[in-house]
Amino acid sequence: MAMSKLMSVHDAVERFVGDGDVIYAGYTSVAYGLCYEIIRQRKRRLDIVGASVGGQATLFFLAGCADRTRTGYIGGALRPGAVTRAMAEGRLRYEDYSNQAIALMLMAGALGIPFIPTRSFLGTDYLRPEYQDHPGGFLGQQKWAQMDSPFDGQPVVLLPALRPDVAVLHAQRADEEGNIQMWGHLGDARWAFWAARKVIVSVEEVVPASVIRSDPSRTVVPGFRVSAVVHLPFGAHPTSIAGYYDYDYGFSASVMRNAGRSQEDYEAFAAEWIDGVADHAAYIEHYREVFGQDALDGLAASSGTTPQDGVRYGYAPIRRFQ
Amino acid sequence: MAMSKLMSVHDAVERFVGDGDVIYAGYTSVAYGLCYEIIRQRKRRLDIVGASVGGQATLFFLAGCADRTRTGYIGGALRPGAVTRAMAEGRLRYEDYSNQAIALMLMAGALGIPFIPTRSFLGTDYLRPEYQDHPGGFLGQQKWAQMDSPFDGQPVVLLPALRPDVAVLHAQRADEEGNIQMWGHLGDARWAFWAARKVIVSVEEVVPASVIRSDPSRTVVPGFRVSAVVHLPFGAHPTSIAGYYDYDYGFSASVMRNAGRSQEDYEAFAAEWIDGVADHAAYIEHYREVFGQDALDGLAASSGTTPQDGVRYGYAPIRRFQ
Amino acid sequence: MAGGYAEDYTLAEMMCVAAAREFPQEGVALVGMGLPVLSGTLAKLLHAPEIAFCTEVGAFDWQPPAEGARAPIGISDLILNPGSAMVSDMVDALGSLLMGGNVTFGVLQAAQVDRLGNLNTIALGDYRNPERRLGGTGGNTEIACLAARVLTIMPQEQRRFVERVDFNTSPGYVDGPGGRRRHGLRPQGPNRVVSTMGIYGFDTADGGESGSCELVLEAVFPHLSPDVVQAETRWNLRVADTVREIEPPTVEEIDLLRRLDPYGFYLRPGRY
Amino acid sequence: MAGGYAEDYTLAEMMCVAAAREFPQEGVALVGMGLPVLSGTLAKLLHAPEIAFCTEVGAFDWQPPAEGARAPIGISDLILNPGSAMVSDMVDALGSLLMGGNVTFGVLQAAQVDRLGNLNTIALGDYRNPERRLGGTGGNTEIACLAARVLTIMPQEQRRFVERVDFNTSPGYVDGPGGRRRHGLRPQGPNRVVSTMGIYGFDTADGGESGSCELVLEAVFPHLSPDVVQAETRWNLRVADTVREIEPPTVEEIDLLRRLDPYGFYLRPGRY
Repeated sequence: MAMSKLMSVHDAVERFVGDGDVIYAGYTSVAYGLCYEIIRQRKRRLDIVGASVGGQATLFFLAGCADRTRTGYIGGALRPGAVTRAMAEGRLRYEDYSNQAIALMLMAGALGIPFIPTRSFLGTDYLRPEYQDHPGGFLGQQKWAQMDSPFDGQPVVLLPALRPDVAVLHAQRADEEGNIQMWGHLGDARWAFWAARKVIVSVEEVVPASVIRSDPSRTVVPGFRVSAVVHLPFGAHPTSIAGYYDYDYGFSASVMRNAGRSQEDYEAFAAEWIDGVADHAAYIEHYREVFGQDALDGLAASSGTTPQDGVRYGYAPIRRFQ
Repeated sequence: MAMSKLMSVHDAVERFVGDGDVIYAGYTSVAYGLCYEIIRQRKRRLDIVGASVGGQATLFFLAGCADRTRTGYIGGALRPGAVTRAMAEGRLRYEDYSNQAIALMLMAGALGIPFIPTRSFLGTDYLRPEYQDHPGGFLGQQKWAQMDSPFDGQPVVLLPALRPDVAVLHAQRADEEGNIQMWGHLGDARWAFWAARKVIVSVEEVVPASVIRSDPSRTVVPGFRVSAVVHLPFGAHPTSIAGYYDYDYGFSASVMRNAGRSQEDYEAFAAEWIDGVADHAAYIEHYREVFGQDALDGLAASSGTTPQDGVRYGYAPIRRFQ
Repeated sequence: MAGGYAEDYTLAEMMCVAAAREFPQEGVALVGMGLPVLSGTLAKLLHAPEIAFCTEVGAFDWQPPAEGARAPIGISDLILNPGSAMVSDMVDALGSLLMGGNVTFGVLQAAQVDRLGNLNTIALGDYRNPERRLGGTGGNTEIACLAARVLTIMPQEQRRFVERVDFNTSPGYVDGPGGRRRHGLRPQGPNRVVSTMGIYGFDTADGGESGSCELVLEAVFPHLSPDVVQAETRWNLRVADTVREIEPPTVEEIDLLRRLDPYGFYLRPGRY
Repeated sequence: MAGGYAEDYTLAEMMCVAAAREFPQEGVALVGMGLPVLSGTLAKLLHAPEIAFCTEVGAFDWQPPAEGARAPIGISDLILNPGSAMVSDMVDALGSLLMGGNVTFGVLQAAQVDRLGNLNTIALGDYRNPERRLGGTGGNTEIACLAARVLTIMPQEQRRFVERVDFNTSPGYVDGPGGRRRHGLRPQGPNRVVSTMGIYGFDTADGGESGSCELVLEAVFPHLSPDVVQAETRWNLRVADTVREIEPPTVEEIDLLRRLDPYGFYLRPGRY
């Protein structure tokens, strides 16, 4: 049995996230618990990447933790006001890609290849030289390239590989060695696990290795690629995770949304929900105090189905044959 | 509910496999039942592709069904004698790639991109011009290309996308709509399902759609990409399939192996095990007659584990929030 | 038609109903977030039960639940898990599915559409110094580039229906006949646009090679005339020789549409 | 050492035992088919329990079963499923794992090895008109190109240990110092070769940039001398200043090795 990778949210972020890092911070089930901790620890000059970057990215920008982003979409739970002002004023540098482009760039990063072609973007204004060198950007000619395929002569766009320094993800479960199992929508997470140099995963449940190894086809990345596992129930709140809890539309609309309106609104939110609580357990406890246990219980993913599986593995015992 | 795609092995091969087709014919759990039927129907001029092509490819060559191949490995259960003679005599044209190369080429085919780069093959003799135009080949300059990455200037090999006309696969289970579920080693199958223009899948079990849709993360390809589903227990025999039966080393060594020694040996094998039986059910029945039910029972994948899963899906019911 | 026509409905609701009716009976739909998934859920339940409803993060062939159905909110709504034939990831969905050429019907919305069906999802004004910066294109660009057909859902407003998009994030017919081919894109169509006032086709019979490739107003919503539509359009609209009046929404359509949006995410009053 | 040394064993068995002892205590091994998986299973059970044992079709960090363990036969042996931390596919294994730079230790066998550690898995003689055509390279080429270190297992025979491989399918140090860099490959090493007679390192301290990059005989099996090894080698062997004699196989090693090959697939008499 390899060394346990279980640690606290504080230690995981302190040890594995550095100033100036390129951070993949999730898409479908966002590791908010880890993201809040990155803000608490005042990491600086981060570059936030992902197919789409949601509310967590806006929080990073407003907290002064991030000053760059490469993504297909900036948005999600928070109003865009403060972020778009930061972009206009040059405080937030950005390179616009698309969901597909970032997913492919993470795949190329995972595969260790320098680029991957796509036939998307052809015919768009993105490829115009005056926009590739736009004043808000930071990649210039490294953003992408164009060529004709040597096999059929057709034009393609070459997207550069993306290897984040750290991927910060939330998953259903892991064992202590860091073998991660997920199901439901994976978004761009499957390739981010392999593309990033360091991987920090918060999970709803830590299970024995025997559970993982009894169904190895559910594993999305082996433990040797994972730097830290953090046991963090409700670690994706206010986003959802299949089998555990649904998106918290109420919190999102009534509390989080306005945090993106202005710097002042952000400060008020952070004072209560990030810096005002010691860690994610305290955040959830504060949620209980404000909204009640019923509100938390109401998020349970209770409609729908349980697998009617009958899945088996196994092999034939050693036997004789002619 | 869409139209059922269930049909007999005869009809699936007759309707969806044509002379001259490029055929992906599996790697880990080989769809032998479908492959035998392709031989029974005397399909011609096939090009057999796959990361590795095993005994089924040798049978295709010896049966006169295939005259080309692109693969990383030709081998498996059968002795190589007859095949290497066919290669030397120009009756079998071949392009040598590698397991990784073919897997990536199928991925590129699935993704609809014209090529994918790799940093493998650099420093090998494969890339020497005199071998790219070798007399046994048939792709010439379309086999691959070299370039320097526009991002880092490093050399890469560009592998062309591979889109088989037909993929012939064996899986654990499907519903009538053709939604396919697999677990265990997938080899290069995951991408072949998407790369091929037509997909024929034989399965151990046909299950209700509700079983598939209760655990959609186990599905490897949606039904709308599948042309035919054939219910074919032991359809991968003599290879294995997780959860059902292990590799039949006895049959492989005592019966199949010698079929590759010479054309005469092949004919004897085919007369008994391919053309001598009406279909795969008859093949298994003949196996029972020759080796006994105990031999078949002995293949059962009975050692090992059943998932200790606890996997759940679901979502929150419609509720009120502020 | 059970229940008769609805009497009380908004133009935004009519737009969603009309869009739902545009879904074909077969094939594979890649349905974008926002009004597309709302219309798509309605279509799946009422008009196009056989179409495979797919999303860009990896739900394939989703069947909405028989009871308590609602439209997904956001790209990874858990309601998309049970009932899907397959749930996987974005490389499968935007890669193998879309890039691989399997999407027969893409459904989009955007901030602007122009005369040639190009869309803008990124910025109003000059991209380098925009009047208004938007969230970004998400999966819009690739669906516009790579789907065999595209349906765009877009409120009819002067600021949205513009002569030329401020920034072409999502190609329709690019710069006119042959534009897609010249830029390395495959032909596309028949494309459609459904607005809060009417339904458009395009003046091209071959996916953008010939014809003017411009939007053509083919049908208007009940009680509206092409003049009203023109007033909310920034260019001189092409209008079909005979402009159909669209069948009003039924009580069943409107009731279900409202049940599919229980939180008012999509159609709360004043949104469109 | 429980049980003492084995007295009755073949050189092929000694080769597998010696190879198993070469497995490092940590890191990620990508273990090729044939003698590599046999040696790797032995290593995993006896010498290197912490190493992550991975295969090219998609078993990650396989733990052989506590009872009834045997070496996998063929690339997708079902015994690789239960006990693995992850089982997926070849793009994950040869792509994300290997190309992504995660393999610290690759284990190979081949038909020929040459003075510079290059391997040949495809054909003897001229590739275009071979004396003997082999099955093909499988995953050998990419492991040789991309693993951080490589261990090659290869019976010591004149036809296998050749001055220059007939066809370089799997680069060691290619054409000498700097060869890997010149061809766009990363440095690699320390590499090892284990034969039926001895163990080799390479004359390079920096993964192929300096030194002669040739095989260097560092150790011989019990009762053998470097002269015997030279007699089964086609070039003038470099020999280390002091050549170690390898510790004989233990009873435990040989007993377990034989139990791991219950069908004699790997080491049936006369195979090597």
